[in-house]
This record gives sequence, C-alpha cells and structure tokens, in this order.
Amino acid sequence: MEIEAYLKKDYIKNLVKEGKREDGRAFDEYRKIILDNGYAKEKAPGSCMVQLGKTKVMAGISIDIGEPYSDRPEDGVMSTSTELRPIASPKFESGPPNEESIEVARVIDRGIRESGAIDMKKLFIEEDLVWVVFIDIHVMDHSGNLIDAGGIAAISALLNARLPKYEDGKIICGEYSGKLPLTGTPVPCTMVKINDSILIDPSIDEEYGMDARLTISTTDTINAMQKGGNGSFNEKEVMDAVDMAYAKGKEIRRMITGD
Amino acid sequence: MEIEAYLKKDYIKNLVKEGKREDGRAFDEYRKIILDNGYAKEKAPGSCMVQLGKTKVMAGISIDIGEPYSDRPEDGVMSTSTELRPIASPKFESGPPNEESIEVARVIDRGIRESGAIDMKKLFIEEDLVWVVFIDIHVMDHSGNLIDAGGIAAISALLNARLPKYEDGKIICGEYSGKLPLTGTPVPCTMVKINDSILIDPSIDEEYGMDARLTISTTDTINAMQKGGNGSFNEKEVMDAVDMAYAKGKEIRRMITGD
Amino acid sequence: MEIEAYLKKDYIKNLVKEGKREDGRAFDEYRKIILDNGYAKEKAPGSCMVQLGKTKVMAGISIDIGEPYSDRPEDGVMSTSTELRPIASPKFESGPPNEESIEVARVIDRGIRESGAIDMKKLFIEEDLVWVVFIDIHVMDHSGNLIDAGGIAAISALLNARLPKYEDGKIICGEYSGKLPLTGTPVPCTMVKINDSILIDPSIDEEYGMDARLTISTTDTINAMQKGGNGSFNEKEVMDAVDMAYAKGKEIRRMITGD
Amino acid sequence: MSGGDNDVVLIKGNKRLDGRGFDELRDIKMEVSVLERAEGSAYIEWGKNRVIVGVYGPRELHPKFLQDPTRAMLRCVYNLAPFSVDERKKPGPDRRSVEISKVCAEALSSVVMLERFPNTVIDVYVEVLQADAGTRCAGLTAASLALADAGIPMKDLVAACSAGKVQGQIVVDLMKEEDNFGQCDLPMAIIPRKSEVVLLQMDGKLSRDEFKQAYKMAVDGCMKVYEMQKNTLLGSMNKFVGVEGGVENGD
Amino acid sequence: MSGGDNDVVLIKGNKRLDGRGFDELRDIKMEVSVLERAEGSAYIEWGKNRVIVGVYGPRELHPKFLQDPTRAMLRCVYNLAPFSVDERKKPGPDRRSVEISKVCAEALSSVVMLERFPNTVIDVYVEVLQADAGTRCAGLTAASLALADAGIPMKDLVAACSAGKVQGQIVVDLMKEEDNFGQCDLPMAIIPRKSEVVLLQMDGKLSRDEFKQAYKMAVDGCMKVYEMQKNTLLGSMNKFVGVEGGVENGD
Amino acid sequence: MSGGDNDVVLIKGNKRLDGRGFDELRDIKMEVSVLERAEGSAYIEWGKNRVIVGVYGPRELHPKFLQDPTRAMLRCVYNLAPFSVDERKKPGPDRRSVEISKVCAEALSSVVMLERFPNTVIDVYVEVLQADAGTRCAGLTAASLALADAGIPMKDLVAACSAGKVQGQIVVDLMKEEDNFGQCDLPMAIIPRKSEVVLLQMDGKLSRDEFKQAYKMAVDGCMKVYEMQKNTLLGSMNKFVGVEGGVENGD
Repeated sequence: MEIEAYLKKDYIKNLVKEGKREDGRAFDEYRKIILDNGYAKEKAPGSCMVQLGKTKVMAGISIDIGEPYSDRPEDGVMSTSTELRPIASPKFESGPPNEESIEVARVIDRGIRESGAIDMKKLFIEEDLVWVVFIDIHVMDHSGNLIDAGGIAAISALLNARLPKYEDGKIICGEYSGKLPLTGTPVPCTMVKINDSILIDPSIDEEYGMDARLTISTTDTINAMQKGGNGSFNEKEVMDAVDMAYAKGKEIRRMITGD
Repeated sequence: MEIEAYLKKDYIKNLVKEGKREDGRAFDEYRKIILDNGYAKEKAPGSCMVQLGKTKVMAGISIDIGEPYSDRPEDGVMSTSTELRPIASPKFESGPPNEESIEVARVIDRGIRESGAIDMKKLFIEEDLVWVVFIDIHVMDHSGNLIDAGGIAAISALLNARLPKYEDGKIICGEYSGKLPLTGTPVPCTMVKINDSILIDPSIDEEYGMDARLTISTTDTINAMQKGGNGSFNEKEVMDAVDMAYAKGKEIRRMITGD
Repeated sequence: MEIEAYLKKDYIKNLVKEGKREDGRAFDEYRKIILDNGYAKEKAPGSCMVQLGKTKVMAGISIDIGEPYSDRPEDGVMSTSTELRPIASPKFESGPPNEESIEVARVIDRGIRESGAIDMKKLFIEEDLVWVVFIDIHVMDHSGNLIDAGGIAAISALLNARLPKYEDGKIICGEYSGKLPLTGTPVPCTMVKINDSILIDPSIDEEYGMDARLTISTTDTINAMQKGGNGSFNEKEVMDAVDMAYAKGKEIRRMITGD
Repeated sequence: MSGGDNDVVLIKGNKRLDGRGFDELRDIKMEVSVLERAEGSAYIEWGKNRVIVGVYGPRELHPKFLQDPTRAMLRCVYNLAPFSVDERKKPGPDRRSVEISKVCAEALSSVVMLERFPNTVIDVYVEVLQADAGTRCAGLTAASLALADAGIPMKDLVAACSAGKVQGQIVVDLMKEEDNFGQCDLPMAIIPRKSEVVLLQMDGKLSRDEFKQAYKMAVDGCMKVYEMQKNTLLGSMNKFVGVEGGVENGD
Repeated sequence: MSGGDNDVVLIKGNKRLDGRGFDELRDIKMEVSVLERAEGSAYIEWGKNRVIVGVYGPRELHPKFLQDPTRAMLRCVYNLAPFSVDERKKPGPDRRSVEISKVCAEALSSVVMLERFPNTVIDVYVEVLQADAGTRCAGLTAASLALADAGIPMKDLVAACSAGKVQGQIVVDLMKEEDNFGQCDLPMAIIPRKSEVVLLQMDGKLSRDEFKQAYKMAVDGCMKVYEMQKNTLLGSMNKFVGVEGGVENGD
Repeated sequence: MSGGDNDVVLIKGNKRLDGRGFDELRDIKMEVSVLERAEGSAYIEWGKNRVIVGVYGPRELHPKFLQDPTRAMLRCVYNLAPFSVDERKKPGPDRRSVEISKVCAEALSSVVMLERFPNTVIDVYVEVLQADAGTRCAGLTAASLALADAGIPMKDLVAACSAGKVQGQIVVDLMKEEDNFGQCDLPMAIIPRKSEVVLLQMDGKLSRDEFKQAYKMAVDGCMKVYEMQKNTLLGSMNKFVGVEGGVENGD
C-alpha cells in the first residue's frame, strides 16, 4: 500500500510540473458536485449525500433536547463527528475516531460554529433545556478532499433540517415544528500545494502527492482556517488562497442554496 | 491450538459417521446436569452454579433500583451479561466481551425476556422507578454448550432469587421482601449438525467439529431461536429440532423446578 | 532496554555488596529534596513540583463540588490519580494508567486518606453536596522512588491548597474562601532490599537491582504500608523499616511544613 | 417484541398498515457497483431501509496468527449510522450490532468459496443509513450482491427475508411498527438453490405450527428476493460478465 | 477503614460479632482439581468468601517482546464477579483489582521456580464468586494450591492471612463488618518455611507496638492456613504424587 | 470565540487588560535541558502558561509495519495536565488535544531532517502544566528548543505566536480573557529564515484585510520569539556546541 502511495506521489508531482492534473481539471477547478438532499429523511430531521467527483460523504442531523453549556446557558448546543467508515477506503479500520477523522470533524465544525450559521439563541427552550444538534458525517467513499465534501454535506443537511415537535418535556417522534434556524451558508475550500503550484479540491492521489494543505471556510468573512501537511506556505500563497476560497465559496454556496 | 482444533474436528466427524460420540452418549442425550442453587446466596439475591458434564457455569442475580425505559414506563428492566472468564479455557483472554460472549448472553436473554418469565409489571415501584434485574453469567470451565449451561443457570438463579427490601427510596442491604415474580421456566436446547447428523448438547470437541448450530428456547411456545456456524439446515432438520427442543426442554424444566 | 536493566542490576548488587551506592549516599540517606510550592498556582488551587534528586514529580489539586458517597453522606470526597507521562521515561507509553501508576496512586492515597490528613467533615456543604478534592500526580522525570516523590508532592500541594469560593450552588472561578482544612502531614518512606541490605530512597538503577520494596507512610502512627517486588522480608527487617520510616518521616515533615 | 399485549391496530380487514397483504414484501430496489474504492458494492432500498454494502478482499490477514492456511476468513461489520434511527445512536458497535455482524458473517461464509483463498480475509461492511426493521435481511441481501460485484466466487447467492406474527396473524417482511408492536420476528436467510437456511433468529412467541407457517412464508419471501438479486446482477452484466466465480445462473 | 469513629459494636466481652476469639480464624475449606480445562485449580471457602483459582502454563508468552529469556513471567488476574458483593460490581478490572493482581503476582513469584521456564508465562486467575473481606488472602492461599495442583515447581507454598485492629483490639482475619468499621486492616502472606513476608499491605492507624502485635498475629494465622494447605494437598495425593516439583514436604 | 457580542471590556485606551499594547507579547522565559531522562528538553513560561517539552529518539519504531524506510516519523503528544485549567480536565486525550498534536507534529516535521533517520521515530511530548491561551504556540516554540537540545538536525527552528481580533482591534498573542471573549484567534508558526508558515489555524470572523493584518502581526511575533529561542540556545552553548545538526545560526 505504501509503495502505491510513493509511486502515486511521483506521478502526481511530475504531472503538476507539466501543468496537468490526472483527471484533466484546471488547477482551480472543482470536481463535479452532486447533492442528494433528504437522503435519509424518513428518520433524520436533516440529511444530505454529497458526491464530489468520486468522493461520497453523507451528513445526517440528529436533534435532541439537553442541557446548555454552563458558560452559555441561553444557547443551544451543536456537536460534529466524522466517521471514516472502513467501507470508504482500504486503509480505514473500524474503531474509535483517529486523528484524521477528528481533524475533518473539527475543521468543519469551526466553519459552521464560528460563522454563526446556526442561530443558537433560537435553540433555547427553557431554563436548563436547549436543543442539541448533532452533525454526523459519514464518509462512504474516499477519493480525496473529505473536508470540503463533508462541509458541503453538513451545511446542506442543516439547511434542510426540521426542528422536532416538543410538548410537555418530550420530543414527539417523527413530527416537526418548523425549520432549524439557519442564518448563513459557510463553505470550506481546500487547496493543496504540490511543488510550487496550488491545486483546488485535491483527489486522493493528489493528497498523496501534496506538500501542504490549506482549508479556508468562508461566509462573508473568513470563519475557519486549517493548514495541514509537512510543508509550508509563503504569505503570497496564503493570501491568494484566501481570495480563491472566497470566489469558490460563493459559487458553491449558490449551488447549495439554489439562489 | 488451531492444529488441535483441526485434529479434533476430523476425529469427531469420523466418530459421528460411525454413529458414535466421544463420551458414549446417544445423539439425543444430554450430559449429566447438576444444579447448585444459592451458590453465592450470602451476597447475591439469586444464584446457581450449573455443571453440564464438565462445563461449569455460574449465574448470579443482582437487583437494583433504577429508571424504566422511556417506551415502557411501567415495566421493570432486565439485563443479561456473559463473561467468558479466562479461567474457563486456554483460549479466553481478559478483556471486554467478544462476539462469542455477546451472542451467548443475547440468546439467553431473549429466551427469558420473550417468554415473559419475569413478570415485568410487578417490578414497577413508583413513577420513574422500577426494579432492575441483572443476570450475570460467569463461565468458569468451558467444555462445550455454554448457551444451555448458562440458560439453565440463569433461569435457576432467577427462580431462587429474592427481591430486596425497599424503604424510603433505598434498598435495605441483605434484607428481602419476597421472591422475584417469575411466571415460567424457559429452557434453551442447543443442537449441532455434524455431517448430516443432529447431536444435542455438544461437547467442546463436537463444537470444533460442527457444521452448524441451532438453539431453540421454549416454554409452552418457542421464544427464541439462533442459528450459528457456517453450515446450513434444511426444513426437516429445523422442524425436527423444534420437536426435540420441546421434548428436552420439558425434561430439564422438571429437573429445575423439581416438579 | 532489558539488557540495560540486567547490567544495571548486576552493577548495583555488586556495589551494595561493597557497602556503596552509585551516587555515594549512605544506605539511610535520601537524595536532595527541593519543593516548588504553588508551581501552577494561577490555575490550580494547590500545587507543588518536587525534585527528589533527579526525579521530578508534580502534584496539582483540583477542587469541585459533587455528591458524597452514599455510605458517608457527610464527608467530602478525595480521589488520587497518577500519570506516568511518557515524557518521564523512555519506557512509559501514552495510554490509560497501568498497574505501576495505579499502585503509586493507591499507596499515596491510602497514606493521606487513612491518616485523616484532610478533615473530610469540613468538606460538607449541604445535603447531597460536598467538596471533591482531586489529587493529580504527574510524573515528569523518572529517576526512581515515585511513591515518595509523589507522596511529598501531594501532601505539599494539599497544604498550600485553597478552597474555592462557593455561592448560590456554583463555584466562583479563581476566587477562594480559605485554606483546605488539613490536620496532619503524612509522609511515605520507601526502602528497597538489595542482597541483604536495606537502602532508603532508591534511584532508578537501584529499583532495577532490588529484590523487594517496602513503603511505610506515617504521621504519629503508621497509616499505610505496601510491599512490592518478588522478594521477601523477615520480621526484623520489617520492624527496622518501621523505625526508619518514623525517623525519616519526621525529618521530611519538618522540611515540608517549615516548622 | 412487546408480546403484543397492547392496543396498536396493525391489521385492518386483510390489509396491513401500509396496505400490504400478509404475504407481500415491501418495495425493494437494488443496485451494484455504487462505490469507487470498495472492490465490490451494492445499494439496497427495502421499504424505508437504505443500506450500502462494500466488500474488500481477499486480502492478507493481519495479525498473522489469525491466518487460516486452509481458507479465507470472512468478516462482517454491520453498522447503524447515528442518524439512521429515530433517536440518535451513539457511534460505535453495541451488542446488537456485534451479534448481527457475527450471524451475517456466518451466513455469507456458507456460500463464499473461502477455501480458494487461504490466509486471507474478506471484509464485508454493511452500512445502514436509514433503518426501518429488517435491516439485517436487507444488509445480507445486498452483501451477497456486493460479493458477486467484487468477483468473489460463490456457490450461490444468499437471499434474506423475515416473517413474523402480528395480531395473531403470520405475515412476511415486518415493517417498523409491526416489529415494535408485533408478537414475533423471524429473520431468515437461505441458499436459494438448496433451499437451506443459513441465518435464522427468532424472538417472541410462536407455537410449533405457527413457526412452520412463518418459516415457509420467510422462505417464499427469500425466493422473491433471489429473483430480484439475479435480475440486478443481470442488469449489470456488461461489467459483470467474465469475472471468475460470478453467479452461474445469473443469466 | 473508617477510623473507627462510630457506634457499631464489633466486640462484646471477649468475643467478636460471629463469636470468634481475637486470634481465631473463620472456618476454612479447601479443595484442589476442581476445574477440567485449567491445568491446576483450587477452591477455597473462607468464612463467607468463595473463591476459585485456575492456573494455565507455563505457556509461550505473546507478544514476543515481553518474553524474558532468563525466566517465566507470572501474571495474576484477580476478579470480583458482579454478583459477589452487596452492590453489583460493574464487570471489568477497577483500580483496586489491578493493584491486588499486582501484589498477588509478586507474592507468588517469590516461591515459583520461574527460572526453569524461560520465555514463558504462567497465568493465575483468581475468581471471587462471593466476597466478605479477606478475598486477597483467600485467593492467594488458593492460588498456591492451584499452582501445586498444576505441578509447577515451587520452593514452598504461600500462605496468607490478615490481622487488624477493631475497637482498639488487635484481631486476626477480619470479616466484612470488622473491615468496614474497624481501625486497621493488615493483609499478609508469608513463605512459611522461611517465615518471611511476601505480601504486606496496611491501611488505617497503628502504633509501632500495635503493628508488631498484629504482624505476629497475622503470621500465626498464616501458619494455621499453611497446615490446612498441606493437608489438602495430602488429601489429593493420589493425583499429586510423582508430579515434578510438587511441594516437597507436602506429606 | 464567542463572536464578541458581549459586554466584557478587553481594551481601554490603547491598552489591553494586562496593560500590553496591541503588538506586544506577554513575558516569555525559556530554558533547555530541564529533564534528566528525556534526550532533549525545554521549559517555557509564556505569560501564565507553563509548558515542559521532552524529546526521545530517533529510536526504532514499533510496530514494524509503521516504519518508513525513507524517513523518520515525528510524533507529538500534546497533553493538558488535569490541574492546568480552571475546571479539572479529565486525564487522557480529548479531540482538541488530538488535533493540536497532529498540527504540531506536521509543523515540526517541516524543519527536522527526518530523511536522515529512516525506520525510526522521534517522539515529542508537550506537557502543559498551566494553561492560559496560546499553549500550542508555547508548546511548539519549546518543542523546537527541545529538539535542538536533543541534538536532532534541523534546517531551522520553528517559532510560534498567535494574533487575533479583540473588540474590533487586531492584536498579537491573546491571553485567556481575550481568547474567551474576542472575535478571532489565529495561532501560527513559521520557519523564520524562510518566513513561511508551517502551522496556521483560525477560528472566528475576519475580513480579508483584517486577516492580512493579523497574519503580519503574528509573523512579527514569531520573529521576536525566534530571537529569544536563539538567545536561549546560545546561553546553553557549553552543552550545545559541537552537537551535530544544531541550529546553525544559533551563535
């Protein structure tokens, strides 16, 4: 397996030197994105299956009632988990989340949380009782760029999510009282540096070949950033990446919201 | 160890071809069953040590107070666990329950639960408070057929179990207010298929040699079934097994209840 | 690594035969003890970094509110944990506490708990609510005798610990209402047997070379003892160790309390 | 199973809650080759159940001492996604999932030609994305499609279907409400060509005769599922033809 | 130990709660070869304690990097069954069990001729089925019987017994109430022929002189236990004679 | 980040809560060779943060299948002591620690000459004993000192510092209150000689121009930290001179 990764790395680096990508895309071109909103709508209050090229990631929303955090007694709670299911790659194993899945979950979480996309104040029910929103990201087929695929799936699932009906201290299963209150559409945009080029939306092979990775999640502001990989970026590269993330974020946002 | 298993497998298959079992039993004959009720009665409200041939399994009952399940607010709770203690076999290791011990526990649990042997309605104490019955099955010496040995131990321990005294929201340790309310005596009966023969109550060597396994737990009805192993059964074999399970269940039930 | 341990063992045993220790100490001599009280005082209500020769152990106190144990409804709660951090030795690994760290924590815990050094009655707040005192012992540099280093750090941290301010059912972070109520200064004293000699305060190499270990924690009485290692002690050795523990305990106590 | 001692009406006239007759299956859709990375995969929609199965292997088994020099090991992981059920399921295997994984692996082991691949492991991952009773039958049905899709030689497919007892009536293929408030659930899986049972679990209350009736009804259900499986593989023929060990009468 | 500052009366006249004198042990029964699969085993009933011990090995130690080329490793697992105590104990090792397992393994290592079996492991499993104070002493006593039963060569048996302080009085072999409400517990184990201590733990409050008295009382208790151990092995002679490394003066 | 929508006053006049100007770092003290057992170590006091870092390796990596024949693996464990924060942190890694460990390992991997030590592992342990915002920057800064102290060859040090936005103002090196009630935190680490970023995380709300300003401010902070690092290594020269692979311009 590791030998495969080395060979892929060489192959990708040579391609990029020639200005090419293995699937013929431009360096600043995303793979095709297909959204299947409400994929599990019979059970999950919100859900979306996203295909990003051959990468397939599902996000499902669960909503429960619970206690607020003690330092934010009037805000709802959100929690994001990612599972790199073993079905998605010959390299994933069953077991508790590893550092890769934790990073994916935390970067997606920050993009949503920091943008204020969920109106947490509206998730207050009564003293010591708030709505708790679980975002579960299920990686089904890993062909690269899990953060963007998962981030798009998560915000799409939130946008189509309904709030359960709540009566007399209990949730009425399968009945809903309206939409989950959303106020924005944060979109993560991930770029990798290979040699001295910046490529957007890396495939799995390009991830083998990358020196470093940079994710930038935007709404009308930057809300989250994460550098990954053993390489480094200079200032110009970072600033160009910010501009790119704004531009691509806008396109993808339009696709998600259908506006 | 595995080589031993292979040799045993061949040996057993050849014996069965000749219509024999290694300990001289008939195909439809159980090993000798010895019950030691109240084995740990100084601490456990109910207990039984069962010897099934050389297999030794202990069941102990613990009873606590707790919350009911939200979908059954007026029923008590029961919970069955099995531990294949490393003392019982050179192959068992310390650690959390593996799939074998989980299967044993769940099949025994279903036999008891589905038969309604414990009168759950009588375990209601007051709103949001019910009796919780823990059945812990401790495998001490594994010479085959853990499901039957454990199932017999579990129902025997339940039959001799006492309900703790409850006053002012607390259990009075070591004092009792009567018997645990039981209404039936479910008995599991396990058969294995070797070549085309069906053998009841397999020894450990016969378990190495088996193609498939079938457990049927009965009272006056069938309450639980579980097929195990990589082989298959045809319809006639299954129906014959049902008849056998009723017949053997009756005999063992008589032994347990002493009627 | 193990070869190193064997060589060390031989070296130490031969030294001891000649009446010597590798660092020139007498058999009944402690290494130099340096206390840094309040090492983490900006966050921890009590803390102490202890150097015992080249061994470095930190104890930090955390104080929270919680429920009392049901059999002691009017007493506070204390809980002692030790972490052998991987920074402290090439042999330690990240992960849950192993048997060595559990033993260190439990022996230190017993010395403090059984001496009554913390006045548990004064940790009662109101019905079903008491102060919970966590003692976390963090091993930073393991050059032998963790029990004594940790025990000295723990009692020192307790002695300088403050009780948080409590108002309206909540702890006011960073404000304090006085000292933690202490009534004594238990001190553990650890000796090892090498050949037929008893050495106090073993270095890490002496721990490799020891036959058996004996820890005795004293105030004005003996409060905790623990024998370790595969060797044995005769009665005279045990009684001599008790006398030694009283004598050394007194000296160290004086150093801790500054009296 | 609640023992059925309650007031939920599950049968009216000769129709069930969703209008089905007693021997009628829910709508089923199947598809193979739905994943890129897995060596074989299948998707099944069975009523409201949505399940994706992926297969990896035969591949080397680690750690080595688990290897069997006479045959491959077949492992199965059955997993309920947290959002697949009404109340969020905590991630990670619970005891129910472990048991289902075990009986599914045993059922599949009865048809896969494991002896051809000594020292290896075949991994079958069953991902339940929406659950509405009968997920183990749906998963097992999709799993044998995914194994075929991976080109792994099998003696036959495994086809699965449950029967049960609802308001005193033996019916096939229980939906969620029938499972919750019915009197018995009998999930089964068979090797269709031999008509032998490879998965059989039961809980509830059935007399001998009721069991016999339910058993036959489940086998009939399995045979209908088997026809759909064959048609699905036939539909993916372009891809499938010529792969060693495909389902021989898949045409 | 509660420090004894309470009103529970544990001693009346010169008798303890169960009528014993200060230097009197509870009733003890021992038996060896009680299990089929284990290579050696023993059962002990000590007051209300009921403990079964099984021994496996010497057998190869995995993983290999743990092997010691100069001697066997002796491991011990002390386990309280969930139903062995008043309030159900959650399955799995807690910190107390881990500590007891460690000190018991060390105590047994002092007598077993480990250097005869390099690279191997001897596993001792102590299963407490009913617990009433003194389980580590009961377990250790039974463990050395089980080791002898397994034919593992030892220099001597290990015999164990506790002493303690109850209402100001030094007594031997504390029962549950004395352990809960007493002032000190001192579990010990010795190599009887050398009269050296191999397990010694203590918690509570004892002066130097009280400790000396308790120490002697515990040793006396151990010696009585040792006699019972020898008689037990003698009683199982038929099976035991001729096995290499048996207790040499077991006759 | 709370989004800053609250009443906590963090800036008064042109001064921050602790009297610092916008571009001013907290007091920082550094020391190397503070531990005996670790092969390299460093201590850093950064405001109220107190962090000790120890380094082991290069040493053989187990299990073997993780070994990379082309280079060493660099692992990092970032650990918050239970008593290092206001409310006791349960021991063991949480998700935040796992993420920080990962990004720190990646940042350090960019400067360590890993290709010189194939098949080995270098372990970096970051122990936070008192935490007050900016622990990952403090840890990373100390980690590169500890690596130098261990004599592990590096192309340069890694210097770290955060910037952020507080009450609409871009400031450097956030303290705890600013982190809790500010609008953005931007921890960064750079390779000083190339002025390239090797760690960059951000959460909160920043416009493009604010980000640019914060980025520059963080780089300036890193450069100040770098000077202190060099002085610290210079101060430990006696020990340090002549060790292969030391920081070349450390003099």
